[in-house]
Amino acid sequence: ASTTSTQNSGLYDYLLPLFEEDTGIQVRVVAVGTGQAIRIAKNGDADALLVHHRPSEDAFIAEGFGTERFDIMYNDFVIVGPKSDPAGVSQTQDIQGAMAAILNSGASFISRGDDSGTHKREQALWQRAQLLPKGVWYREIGAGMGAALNMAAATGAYTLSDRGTWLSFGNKQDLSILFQGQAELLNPYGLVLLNPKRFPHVQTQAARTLAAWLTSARGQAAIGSFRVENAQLFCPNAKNEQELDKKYCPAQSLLK
Amino acid sequence: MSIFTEILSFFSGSAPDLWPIVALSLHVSLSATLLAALLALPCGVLLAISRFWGRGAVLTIASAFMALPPVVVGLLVYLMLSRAGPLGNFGILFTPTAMIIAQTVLVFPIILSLTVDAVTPLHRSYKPLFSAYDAPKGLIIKSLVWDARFAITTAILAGFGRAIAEVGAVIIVGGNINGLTRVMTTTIALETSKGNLELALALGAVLILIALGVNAILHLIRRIGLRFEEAER
Amino acid sequence: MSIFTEILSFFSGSAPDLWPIVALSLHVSLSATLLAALLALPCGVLLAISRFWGRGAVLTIASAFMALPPVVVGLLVYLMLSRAGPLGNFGILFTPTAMIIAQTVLVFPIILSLTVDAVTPLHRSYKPLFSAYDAPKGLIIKSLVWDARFAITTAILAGFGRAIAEVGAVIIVGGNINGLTRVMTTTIALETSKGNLELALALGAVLILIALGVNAILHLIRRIGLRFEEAER
Amino acid sequence: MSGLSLDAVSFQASGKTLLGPVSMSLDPNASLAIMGPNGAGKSLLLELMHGLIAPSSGSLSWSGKTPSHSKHSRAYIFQRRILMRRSVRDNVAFALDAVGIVGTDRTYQIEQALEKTRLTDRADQPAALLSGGEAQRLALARAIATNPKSLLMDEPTSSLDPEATEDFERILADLKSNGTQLIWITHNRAQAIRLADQVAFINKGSVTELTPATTFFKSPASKPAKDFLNL
Amino acid sequence: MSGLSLDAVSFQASGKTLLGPVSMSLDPNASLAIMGPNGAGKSLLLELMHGLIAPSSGSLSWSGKTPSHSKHSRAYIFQRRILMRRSVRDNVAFALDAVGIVGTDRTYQIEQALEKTRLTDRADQPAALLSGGEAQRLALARAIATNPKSLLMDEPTSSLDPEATEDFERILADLKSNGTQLIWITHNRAQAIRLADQVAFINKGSVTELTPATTFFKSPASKPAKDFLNL
Ligand SMILES: Nc1ncnc2c1ncn2[C@@H]1O[C@H](COP(=O)(O)OP(=O)(O)OP(=O)(O)O)[C@@H](O)[C@H]1O
Ligand SMILES: Nc1ncnc2c1ncn2[C@@H]1O[C@H](COP(=O)(O)OP(=O)(O)OP(=O)(O)O)[C@@H](O)[C@H]1O
Ligand SMILES: [Mg+2]
Ligand SMILES: [Mg+2]
Repeated sequence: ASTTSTQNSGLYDYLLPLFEEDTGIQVRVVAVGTGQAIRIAKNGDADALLVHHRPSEDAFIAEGFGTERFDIMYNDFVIVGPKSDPAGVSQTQDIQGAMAAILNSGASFISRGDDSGTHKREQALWQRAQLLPKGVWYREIGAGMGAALNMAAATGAYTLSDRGTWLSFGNKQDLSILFQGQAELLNPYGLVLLNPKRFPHVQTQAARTLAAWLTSARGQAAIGSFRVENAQLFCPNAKNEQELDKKYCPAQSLLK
Repeated sequence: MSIFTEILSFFSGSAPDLWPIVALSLHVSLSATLLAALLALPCGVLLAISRFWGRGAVLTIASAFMALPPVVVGLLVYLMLSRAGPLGNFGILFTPTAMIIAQTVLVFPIILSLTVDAVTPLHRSYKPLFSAYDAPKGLIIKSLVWDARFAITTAILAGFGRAIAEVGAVIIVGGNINGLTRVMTTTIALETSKGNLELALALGAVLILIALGVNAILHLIRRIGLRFEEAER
Repeated sequence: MSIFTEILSFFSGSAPDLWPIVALSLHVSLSATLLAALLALPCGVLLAISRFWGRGAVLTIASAFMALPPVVVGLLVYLMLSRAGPLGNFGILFTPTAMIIAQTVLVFPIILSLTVDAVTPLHRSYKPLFSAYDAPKGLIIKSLVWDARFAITTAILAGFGRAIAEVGAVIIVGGNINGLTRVMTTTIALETSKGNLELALALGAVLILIALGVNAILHLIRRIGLRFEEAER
Repeated sequence: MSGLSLDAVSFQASGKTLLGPVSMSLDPNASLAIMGPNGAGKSLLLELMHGLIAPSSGSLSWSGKTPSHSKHSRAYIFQRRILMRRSVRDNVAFALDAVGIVGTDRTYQIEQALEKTRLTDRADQPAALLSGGEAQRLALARAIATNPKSLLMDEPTSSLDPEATEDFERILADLKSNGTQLIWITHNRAQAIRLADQVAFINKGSVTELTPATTFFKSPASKPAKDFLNL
Repeated sequence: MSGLSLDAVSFQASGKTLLGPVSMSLDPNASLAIMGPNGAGKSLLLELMHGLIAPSSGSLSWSGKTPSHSKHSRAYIFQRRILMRRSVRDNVAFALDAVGIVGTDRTYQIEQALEKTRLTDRADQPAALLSGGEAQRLALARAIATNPKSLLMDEPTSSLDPEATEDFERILADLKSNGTQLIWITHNRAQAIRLADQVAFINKGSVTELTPATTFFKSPASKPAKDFLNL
């Protein structure tokens, strides 16, 4: 089970054939909302879980559903909106300023409103800026990233998106990235293995092989070399992250 | 029992917005069904009583359009109503109106196809009479719709079932905006994606209860004049 | 024209997996429709020809269940087939089998309700004959299904339309796994969420064409013995 | 040209010529009994006359108008019982609605027709419950309710008991004396003698005879008619 | 107890007693003509006898069996035309399928019945296209095809021409002489005289008379019967 953002970006279509070639193991991805993914895993209907909300992942392990968590990669969130940028978000210096500019301008903002990793991050950003988003301009849509982007495109609204989904999104119309590149916007993905004691039917061995492959030099290199429209989408950050970061994910590519 | 707890908490404390959601669901789906029925009933009767070249093809196409996926209808309406689209100026995208339009499109072929079959056997027995008196089309439509109201009710309820149960079209053209375009099914989909499966199921149960209410009312209405319908020797 | 380019590129180069997806869609939805029809046709005929206390309630409930949202059915079947659920040991979650089960549940009440109305007028005219010869139930079912095959075909096609067009149930119990449980509608939903609206629409067009094919075949089949059906004076 | 006239009318179906060609004409006031064995084509001929089916060749007219353009001035009783799933009264009302008779005329004509056919006390009952003879009376009520100029009837007394048949004939005789034209099919010779001015005899799709009723029963010209009458 | 017997049978509907109470019994070989005016309750009585409707009170039996448990040994011709949307042959075949006659018997009995009713050359045509008289012949074909012990018929010759009626009576006379019991409704007195052993006369829901046919037509006991026969 996995979140949708990784699937929408096309990462799995690129990565998994390589994995299958190396190990002969076929991976079946069920891409759903973060909450649903965790729920599927808690029911024992998956062998491994890949999401991007650290607190939920830690709780999952603490409650005994999972055994280990592996850092795999990260990317970042960006604020997209209409090119004309009525709120002047692109002029702001930091993320707090950007959020305030949107709130003060009265321009529409589309919130995922679905308790997903992205939604939780967005809420955290408002909170850190000490703002309370409320009003007709703040649209809580309760849907996936793609739906949020489709709505933003149709109505000329702002929204927070992960870079992967944004880059591979096909209905950008008048939208573009208006704000990016701050540490608060980093978005780490982790792989959690399920507890075989609790779920005896789980294919632990295959899941371990996947974790090992993803964190191996070859797996990490593959993640780093995945590109959409010549842009790198994910930065590998498994244990030896210092080293890899330098090699595959120069800080400036994300944190301009 | 946990389901009931979930429902109750949804009804009351944690999420007090159930009633507007239910109301909007009913408003959108009943409006769409009504609109589709107003168009499809006369068309269906005319299709049932006419013979023309290409009639078989029309019937086949109509029944094939029962397979129109809600997402596709949603997309089409989205593209029409999007600011970049031909009807973008009306600004009705992401409003209940847009949702009604999309569901009407979805429901029309269902009521149409089923109406044709609902009135065909009755028309077979009434036809000599209509023909002998050269009855006006309006009277024919009225007579067939009324006297076949049992099967026609089911046709309309099949359309209503499709409308109230679908999520693909309303989420695209409505956007599932909290307090504005959120309906039962989009809420169910949302809670599902949050992993709140029990809550989602509980909402599903509420939806079925509501559907049951609508069905019961229509089933009662169609019993008007039942003794003429059921009189048999 | 860009739609055709999109389709073509989807068919050929960039994504060569269209045919398996189409095949799986047809496999799942036709199987579910067939299964549901095998159950619903006899039940529907029996419901149409029997009179018992509570019959009206059964009919109302059956037609209300036409409003069963796919997502809810998906969830129910998911919870049954989940490892944590009662049937978890079969390990059929996220397989085509699970999808067929979910769609069968979805389609059954539709075919059931429509079959009742499809055979009711015919039964009204055949009933004295059945009664005079105390005809066995099997013969009655056979006779009514065959002689009402026009309306019954539409009932089955309405069920098929629901199955092939729905995404909520199959995505939950199938998981939209590439190469294993990905069908037309889940692909359309995925492409929509990727913002590839034209491609999604193009796939919708392909789906409708396929539905048209299925409808055309059934419409041709039901014409067998048409001269007896249409013979009228 | 006034009255009904048929010009080389024929009817084909299923690759066979079932009727005709028939040429004949009839005065607007002459009543016509159509007789002949089962399957001869009597019902087809009557349906053609009213424009219920279209001739395969030839043409018909009622005082110059096509049958389909003059339906409201006629009424038709079918051989089969054709009733709507409604009350007895509403079955009669349908005919008036179809012809466009509204207001107090509508009510009056409905009640008159029900009374003449002795159905007033059954008026609110579902028509489907009527007995065979009662249903045939309802068909007559519906037919006379619109005050048609011509009354076309396909074996209208086949299910009536002897007394009801007499009543029926009395009503027809009244209508006839008030200028209504009767054109009807019957197997009842005595009835034809009592009510018909002319008799058309059909055998195997051919009208072999169209003669005044008195002549027909005494000395039919054609061999089939002679056989039919056992003469 | 052999033969048909009715014990205080009555039938109510719509809050009215439409028939009975009727008590009578009939020898297994005696043929019975049921006569009476329209709406008297003839069809209801015949339907009760065959178990098509259930009595509101009282009970019936055929040699001790309830009507519903002995249907396969009888056949029934309805007053209305009730045909399946199939070929003429398949309409006859249905009766044999319902009764459970299979194999060569099935084919033989179908073809025999079609031949006796002169429908062989129409066998493959849709039954819906038949004329009124032809449809009535088909009803007879379907009824005799299962070789019933008793034949219940509701005005089976109402649409037949005089010659076809004779044919029909000839078939019935044959069946009767071979031991088939005939119970039928007719408005045709001559027919009743020719074929009936007993006559039951119904008036306004009461069986006022059940007498040997010869007695009935000469000197009916009841006043209504006298009126009906114009005596
Ligand atoms: N559409 C048709 N196709 C084939 N045969 C037909 C069609 N319509 C009528 N017939 C046949 O044509 C013949 C004449 O039919 P019609 O109903 O006119 O007979 P009729 O003289 O009214 O007989 P009856 O006294 O039995 O009512 C019948 O043999 C009938 O089966
Ligand atoms: N279910 C019912 N409810 C009310 N009235 C009924 C019902 N069934 C029959 N009747 C009435 O009962 C009376 C007897 O009906 P039945 O059909 O037995 O008459 P019949 O003697 O066969 O007359 P006919 O010669 O006209 O066929 C009729 O007046 C009919 O309208
Ligand atoms: Mg005829
Ligand atoms: Mg009767």
